[in-house]
Amino acid sequence: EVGKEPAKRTLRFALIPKALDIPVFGYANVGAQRKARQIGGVEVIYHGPERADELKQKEILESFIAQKVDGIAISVLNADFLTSTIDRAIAAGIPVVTWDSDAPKSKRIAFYGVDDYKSGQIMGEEAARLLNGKGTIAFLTSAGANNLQRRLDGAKDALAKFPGIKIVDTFDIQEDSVKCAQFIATGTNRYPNLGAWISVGGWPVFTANALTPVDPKKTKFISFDTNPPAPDLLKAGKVQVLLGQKYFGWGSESVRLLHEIVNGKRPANPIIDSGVDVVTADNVEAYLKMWKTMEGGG
Amino acid sequence: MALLEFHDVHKSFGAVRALRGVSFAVTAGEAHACIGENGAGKSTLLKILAGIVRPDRGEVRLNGEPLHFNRPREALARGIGMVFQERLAFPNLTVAANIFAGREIVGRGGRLDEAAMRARTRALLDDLHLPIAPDVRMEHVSAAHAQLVQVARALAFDCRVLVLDEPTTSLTDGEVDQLFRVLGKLRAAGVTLLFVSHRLPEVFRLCDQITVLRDGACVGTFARAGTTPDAMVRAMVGREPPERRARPAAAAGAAPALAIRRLSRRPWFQDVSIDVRPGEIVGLFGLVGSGRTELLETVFGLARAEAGTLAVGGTPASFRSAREAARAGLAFVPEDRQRLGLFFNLNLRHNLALPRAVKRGAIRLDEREEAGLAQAQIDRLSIRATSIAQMPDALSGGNQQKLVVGKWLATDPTVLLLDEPTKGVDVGAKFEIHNIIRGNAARGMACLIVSSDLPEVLAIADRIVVMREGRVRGELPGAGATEEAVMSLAAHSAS
Amino acid sequence: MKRFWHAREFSTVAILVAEVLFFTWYLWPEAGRDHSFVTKENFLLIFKYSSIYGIAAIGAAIVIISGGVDLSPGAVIALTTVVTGYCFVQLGWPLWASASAGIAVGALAGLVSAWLIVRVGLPAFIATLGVMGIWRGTAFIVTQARFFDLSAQLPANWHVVGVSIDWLGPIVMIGLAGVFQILTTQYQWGRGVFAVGGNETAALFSGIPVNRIKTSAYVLSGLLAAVSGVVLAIVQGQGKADLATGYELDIIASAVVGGASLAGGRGSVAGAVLGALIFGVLRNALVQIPGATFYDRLIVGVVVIVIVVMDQLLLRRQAKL
Amino acid sequence: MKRFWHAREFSTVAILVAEVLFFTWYLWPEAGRDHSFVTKENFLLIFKYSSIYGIAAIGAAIVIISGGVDLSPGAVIALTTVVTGYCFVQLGWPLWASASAGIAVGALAGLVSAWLIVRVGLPAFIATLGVMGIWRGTAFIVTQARFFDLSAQLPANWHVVGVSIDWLGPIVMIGLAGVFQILTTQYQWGRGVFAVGGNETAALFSGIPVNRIKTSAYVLSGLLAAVSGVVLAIVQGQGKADLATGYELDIIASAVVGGASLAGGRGSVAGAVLGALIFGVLRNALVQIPGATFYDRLIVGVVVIVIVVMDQLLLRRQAKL
Ligand SMILES: Nc1ncnc2c1ncn2[C@@H]1O[C@H](COP(=O)(O)OP(=O)(O)OP(=O)(O)O)[C@@H](O)[C@H]1O
Ligand SMILES: Nc1ncnc2c1ncn2[C@@H]1O[C@H](COP(=O)(O)OP(=O)(O)OP(=O)(O)O)[C@@H](O)[C@H]1O
Ligand SMILES: [Mg+2]
Ligand SMILES: [Mg+2]
Repeated sequence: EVGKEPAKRTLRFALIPKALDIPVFGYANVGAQRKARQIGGVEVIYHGPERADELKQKEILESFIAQKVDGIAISVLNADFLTSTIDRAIAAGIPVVTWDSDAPKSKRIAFYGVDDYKSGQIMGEEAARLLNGKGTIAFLTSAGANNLQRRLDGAKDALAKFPGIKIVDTFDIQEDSVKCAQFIATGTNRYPNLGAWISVGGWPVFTANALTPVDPKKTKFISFDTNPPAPDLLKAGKVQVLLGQKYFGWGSESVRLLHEIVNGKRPANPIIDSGVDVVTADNVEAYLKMWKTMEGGG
Repeated sequence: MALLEFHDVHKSFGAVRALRGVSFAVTAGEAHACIGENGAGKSTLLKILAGIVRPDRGEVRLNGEPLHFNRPREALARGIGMVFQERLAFPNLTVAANIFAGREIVGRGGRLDEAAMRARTRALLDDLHLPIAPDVRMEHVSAAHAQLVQVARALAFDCRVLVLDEPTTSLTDGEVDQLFRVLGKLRAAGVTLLFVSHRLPEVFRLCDQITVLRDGACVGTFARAGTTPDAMVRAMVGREPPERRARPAAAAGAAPALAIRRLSRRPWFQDVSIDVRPGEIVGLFGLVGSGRTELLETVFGLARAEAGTLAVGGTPASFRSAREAARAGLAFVPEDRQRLGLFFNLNLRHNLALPRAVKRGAIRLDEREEAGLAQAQIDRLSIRATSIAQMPDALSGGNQQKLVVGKWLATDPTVLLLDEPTKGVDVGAKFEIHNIIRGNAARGMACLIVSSDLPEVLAIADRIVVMREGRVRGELPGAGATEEAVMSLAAHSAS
Repeated sequence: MKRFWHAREFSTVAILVAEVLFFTWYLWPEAGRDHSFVTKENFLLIFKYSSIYGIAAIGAAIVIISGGVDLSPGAVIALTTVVTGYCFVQLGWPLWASASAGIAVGALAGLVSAWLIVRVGLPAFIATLGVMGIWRGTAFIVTQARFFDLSAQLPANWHVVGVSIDWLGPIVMIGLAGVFQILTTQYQWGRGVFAVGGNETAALFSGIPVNRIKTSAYVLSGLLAAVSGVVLAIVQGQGKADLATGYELDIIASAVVGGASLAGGRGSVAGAVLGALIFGVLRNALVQIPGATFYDRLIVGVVVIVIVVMDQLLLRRQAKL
Repeated sequence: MKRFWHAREFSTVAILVAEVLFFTWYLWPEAGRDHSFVTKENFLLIFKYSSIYGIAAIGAAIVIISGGVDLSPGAVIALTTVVTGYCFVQLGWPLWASASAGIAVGALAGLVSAWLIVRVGLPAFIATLGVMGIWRGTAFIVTQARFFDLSAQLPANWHVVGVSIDWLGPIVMIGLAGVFQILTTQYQWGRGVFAVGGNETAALFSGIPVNRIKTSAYVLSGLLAAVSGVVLAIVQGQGKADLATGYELDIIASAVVGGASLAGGRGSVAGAVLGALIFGVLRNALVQIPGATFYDRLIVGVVVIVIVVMDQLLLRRQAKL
């Protein structure tokens, strides 16, 4: 029954990020609004919790269900937490797609993005490659956020295959990018010969200052997220590998999918793998060019 | 036989030895007074009886059996009712709730029986002739009325021993009469009274036995019949009371230092005109609720007048704050030392130095100068304190009062406004304060003194202005004025 | 009737009603859509989420009236969901047993605060601030930054005697509010709480068991936070250490908006629950306003201030009546 | 000397020293490695990050002594980083101008709190809670949840007159602490702050300009929070709306650990800074203990309580001396 009636009046789609204070989600909104304008007759309501608070995210999701929007695109903070609610939305005839972070057990119609666990694995493998399979590694994460936990699991499982690699510590920055910078500085004092840092979130690469204490000759740095100023840090040699996702695509693809679904066209395969951008010194220039067009609205 | 026995009671607060072996007995059914200088240890003794302070040594016996209270509850349970010297009200609760706090009347299933409590409160208030409703919140009850509510608290429960620590400090004879009438009824009912006051006339009027404390030790117990007020004063002070300082009468013709003209602030006072000439001491008398406090507060810039004018030293003035008033040479010793007078987080030195710094508009503070000033006031008023670094809450009630007087005298004001300045101050100290006021007056200070203690007013004032229901009802020369004459102007029945 | 107009809660009710009417008007749907704000479903939603704050706010109000403050409810809520989840999922206890365990832990948490404040004599603010860290930290250690998923073992869309489990929170909140409103206003214990908050020395001298009353206040605060934690764990189906982060301030704000004064001696349990609803309505309505998301914090901040100001004006009004 | 032993700050100093000694011992390196805790770099690091809390804690202490409380510093810090970032990055102003703009906004924020509390007569807790939402919200609106990257335009490892910019925070903190320690203890203004906090009515009756003093306290609190915001913007190289979230509690805790009493009338500016350092040392040391950051919340919670208890014991000691 989903999406039977043809859309006459403007369609109201809800775009729910994990949190507002995570910069990358802003680009999803940009992409979504742009796509909405292209399609026409679509209004995108971007609303999320201020911080990664799954209870507030659920309240927002339920509220959108209660107001019977025409479609919901959500980046799920905590899959098990939202599964039943997503199913309620579907039952209520509201199409739901997930982006960036999926709720695989739910009845959501489609997912656009990459699995956090998988991208975590890639980080681990890249680290191992940079260290030639032996050395010490320290992780930066923020305890409580499930997507980060799954990236962490992925990376650690990947590294488990390399007996030469030892994980010295996993730091919980408690959603505080200042603490993150402090941990990097203090950690560098504590572990002068550290092989590599792996940050499963973008906190350290959103400012040049956080990485000042790290000596690239001694210690490699791998981080999630590729939005400015991260690529500049990579060019400056402070960072060796950045993992990027399709930030704009999160929004534009979600809107496209919802619009098609409302008009009765379900995607052939519910899992639409956006792929990750593994940005290194080799491809950073190309990536920046692509970014410009994306942000500029090509 | 002795109903109540204090036996070799000792108590020290750090260095201060408040009580050093007090022993005396109170026989059943009698009214027993306990008097002594400020800091003699009276309140401490009573607090021990009430189970609030633990004695270091010695014991209190009720019907011969020793009491080992460690909770006020137990004292109450044993039928010992207490009116404390400190104001202990719950500003957020109604008068009725205040009176029954801790011992509420409960009905079925432990629910509060508000109706019963309200009715009982009504009765008590009527009995004390208190014109306040049981349902008004305590924060809206005036200072003096609040004190009588404290008494009502103690009366609300039929106790065998009723202890009153300076219950009359802000009451006028009118209220005192009502209070004593009620106490008389209690005695008739066989209740034993233990009464602390610095007003010897009241003591002699109420009590048959008088125990005198000095420096935390018991001087002796005297039968009223066999003694005189002067003898009691000597016993308390341990020396002859200081001489009443003589001084020249104020220059008759001089321009008023303070001229109040048709000042009004409803509902508290209307159309009040008073002149105080340099060197003159004007007593402002009236029953509680006559609006004297409000008048002084308004003069001192703490409240706006609706109408009327002020002139200080001939120049018109209207103060928008106490600061401006102080700078113009005024000083105001408020009625309620705990709430309006003292900073319990600042030591004696800082308390005493503050108003003068304000008056002088000081920027940087000179510790040494402050210390000198503080010590001077402490000596001048013979405040009983271990050092100028002591905190006010370590002082006895009367000494706290002296502190408030001292901090304002330190500003050498040209106009001194006093609201119940000797409230809770012992006879000797009262004398000293009077002498200081006279001394400053002799040097040209004008003084307007509100007191509910009529003998005091008669003793110190050159001129007595009487207020009733917010209006000036008359004026009498200090010399030759009689209590009857003043009361007839102040009392509601008159005119 | 007259009593209602004079009740302390009146102004809070008035504000809540005004708020609902405003959004009913503001969110009036364009032609062809039905109203998305005034629907039974949406009001249930508001109650469901407000109850998480509201139940804890009852305890907060009691503590504040007694002259204290409790910063730990957020952490206690999280710890309770974790304990309940641990017992239910890990140990396989029946739900009632797991819930009881959670509530017991909450009461214990309250007892610890009470002990630090009453016996050790720490200031309430700092004691409960420390305790807040301790419980939140414990929750993280128990979960190892993961979570317990109760929902898997709980019936899908669960109805108890024909009522959806979503009603659990609202029902518990209203029930407890009623009970404690009566206890605080019509029983000696409640009078004692007000007395202690109004003037502790006087209370002591009056023979009121000050320590016992203060202890009861903090234990209740922990207990009620735990209840809201259990409701959260059951209705939302998870035990997780970072739940309710920072809610302590929202909970205190609810109590204050409901008339509680942090100076002590003033406040109302019913008011606190109404305060929680005022914020609940606001959160719910803001989601329905496109582009409001970045303005959330700003608006909530403004509303807190406006409400308290209005409240004061209304009170002056009343005083005049 | 004697004065030092009797100084209110003595016990706080003692605790800080004890803490440093403990971690020096606990983190003693195994043979062959040199010490990672007692090194110049590490102490600089501790000071650098403590200063963000410490500078704001000076203002918090002043407000608390005056009998109030300010929950907005965290938000003001964030707003200041955003404003500074906006002027510096977006408008291309010189750094000094951008910083001044940030500080001006902070002072303005303080003025708003002061107005609400002094003129409108709101309770400090609720007024600053609302204001906190307003400034955090404003920061979000300005950034649209993005951030300004100052670091790109700032010199890489920046030295001013030969001193690394890392010293900025510590120097500012110590300088301001000195100034305000003197102002609060040796000047009439400071005496007024204590008097107002101790007994507001008595202060009024003593001719102290109560309103002016309270206003000055909140303005200073906003101003000092803004200063630490500017420091943060430079240290972190970001203007971001979610920076310093929840710091208000850490900042107040620093002041309280440093001897301030939320009942008002008691406290010390120097103590507040020492309190911030006590927490700074702790955070730094925990990073050096593998796995400890997960126990961070728990440990900090315990430490807060332990310190305040120790502090009280030491004070009793002193009293006896
Ligand atoms: N809490 C306390 N700490 C330290 N010293 C105290 C304390 N309470 C009383 N004192 C001291 O004990 C002595 C007796 O005090 P107390 O209040 O019993 O005197 P008092 O006879 O009631 O005087 P007054 O007539 O002024 O009320 C005084 O020197 C006072 O300074
Ligand atoms: N805070 C208050 N709120 C309402 N009414 C008050 C307040 N304070 C005093 N009043 C009333 O104002 C009148 C004057 O009060 P007050 O008792 O101060 O007069 P007074 O002449 O100074 O008497 P005294 O100084 O002996 O107490 C009284 O009717 C009193 O009930
Ligand atoms: Mg006494
Ligand atoms: Mg008076």
